[in-house]
Amino acid sequence: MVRLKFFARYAELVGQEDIELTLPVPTTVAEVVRRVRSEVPGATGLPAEPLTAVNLRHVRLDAPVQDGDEVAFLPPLAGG
Amino acid sequence: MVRLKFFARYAELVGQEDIELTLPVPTTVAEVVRRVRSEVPGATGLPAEPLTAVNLRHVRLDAPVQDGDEVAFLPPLAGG
Amino acid sequence: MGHTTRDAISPAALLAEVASPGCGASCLFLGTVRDGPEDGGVTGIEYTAYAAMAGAELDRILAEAQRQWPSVRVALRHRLGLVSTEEASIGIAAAAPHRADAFAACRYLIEEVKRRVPIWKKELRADGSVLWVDPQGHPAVLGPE
Amino acid sequence: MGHTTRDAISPAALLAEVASPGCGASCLFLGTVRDGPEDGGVTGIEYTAYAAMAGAELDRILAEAQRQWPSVRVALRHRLGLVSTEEASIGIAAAAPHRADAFAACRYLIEEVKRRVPIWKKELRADGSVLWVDPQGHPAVLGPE
Repeated sequence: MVRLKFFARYAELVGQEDIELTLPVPTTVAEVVRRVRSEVPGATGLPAEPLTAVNLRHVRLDAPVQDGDEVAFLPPLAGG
Repeated sequence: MVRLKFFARYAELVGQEDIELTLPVPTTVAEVVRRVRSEVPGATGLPAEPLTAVNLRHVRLDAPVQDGDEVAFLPPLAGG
Repeated sequence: MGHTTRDAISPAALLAEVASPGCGASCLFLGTVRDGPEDGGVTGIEYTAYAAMAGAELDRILAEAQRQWPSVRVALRHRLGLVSTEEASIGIAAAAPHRADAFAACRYLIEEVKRRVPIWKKELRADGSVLWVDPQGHPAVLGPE
Repeated sequence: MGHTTRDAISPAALLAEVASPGCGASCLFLGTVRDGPEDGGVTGIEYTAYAAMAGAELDRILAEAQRQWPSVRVALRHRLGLVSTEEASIGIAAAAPHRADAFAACRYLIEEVKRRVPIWKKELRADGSVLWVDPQGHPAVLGPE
């Protein structure tokens, strides 16, 4: 199980901020993204290669994902 | 006649801030400096090539000096 | 200490935080909500964050600046929630013995904040419309530090 | 408007002078009187100026910045007279639509002030000694602009 988080425009697309997804672990961020886009209602509108974070750190799409990890989908950042 | 101005450490060396110097004009800043260092009491302590200004603008030593100009001897600047 | 706040940012407080007898130079940056002729009547911006990660990333960015410029003292606040036009959304202060380091650290901090901190903004316009802002115009791709 | 003053410099007042709805970035520089471990017990600095030229040179420097960055709004104050440790001797604010210009203009102004404005300083030390400060260690040679 991984914990998914969606923010800002992505949260609006998906209709919620927190989802739990069950999938074989360990896996990769890319695989999580693929599963989310095909299975989560509204998530087809997410980019195929979104900005992501695992456990509060920016990661690339080939980063590993373990059981219990928090995987966040981040729209283009606009802080400052 | 040119009007000389001395500031900060140079004013202390020369013992005054304002002096009028009579010399043939037009001349150059270099010539004014030479005359000042040889004729004004205390001015031998001034550098041979001090920072100078004519009529409120920085100039090089070869800059011209006309009758009535204000020639200033500027110690190393320390503003800011 | 939290680096995000829902209160107005005080330049004087940020400058006081970094002031020190050994620091002869302070540089302050303020990012303010703009409504210029090309901005289309912006009345305010609503800032939202991935709060836990924003805090962690800001801590990392400040620690990096401290490592890169050991003599520099830094302070930073980022507003969340509604920020009206002309109010500051971010304030960054850096003080150093010499000015080159104060400028460099301050600039580093704002660039890294914009590049890495998970904060988003919605522009509220005078005509009632609301728009998520994408500064790059496309999704940025960031790797690990 | 005079750019030199015998009163305390207010960062808030400088920032307010340059603020504008079209400017999303403000950069403030403060130069403060330092008394660090290597400064030998400085209690204050007495600033003196070639007042007429300092005013003219500051006007020229500000006009140059305005020409180089037309969208930037700038404000500057330099203290004269006695300035105590940790007080600001100079404050410079620059606001611009975008931050690169605000930083660049602010940095330009402080560099040109240090290089060109006829102001001098005497360090007053805790042991009662007084010292003219020569930042370069030798007379600078400056040409016309």
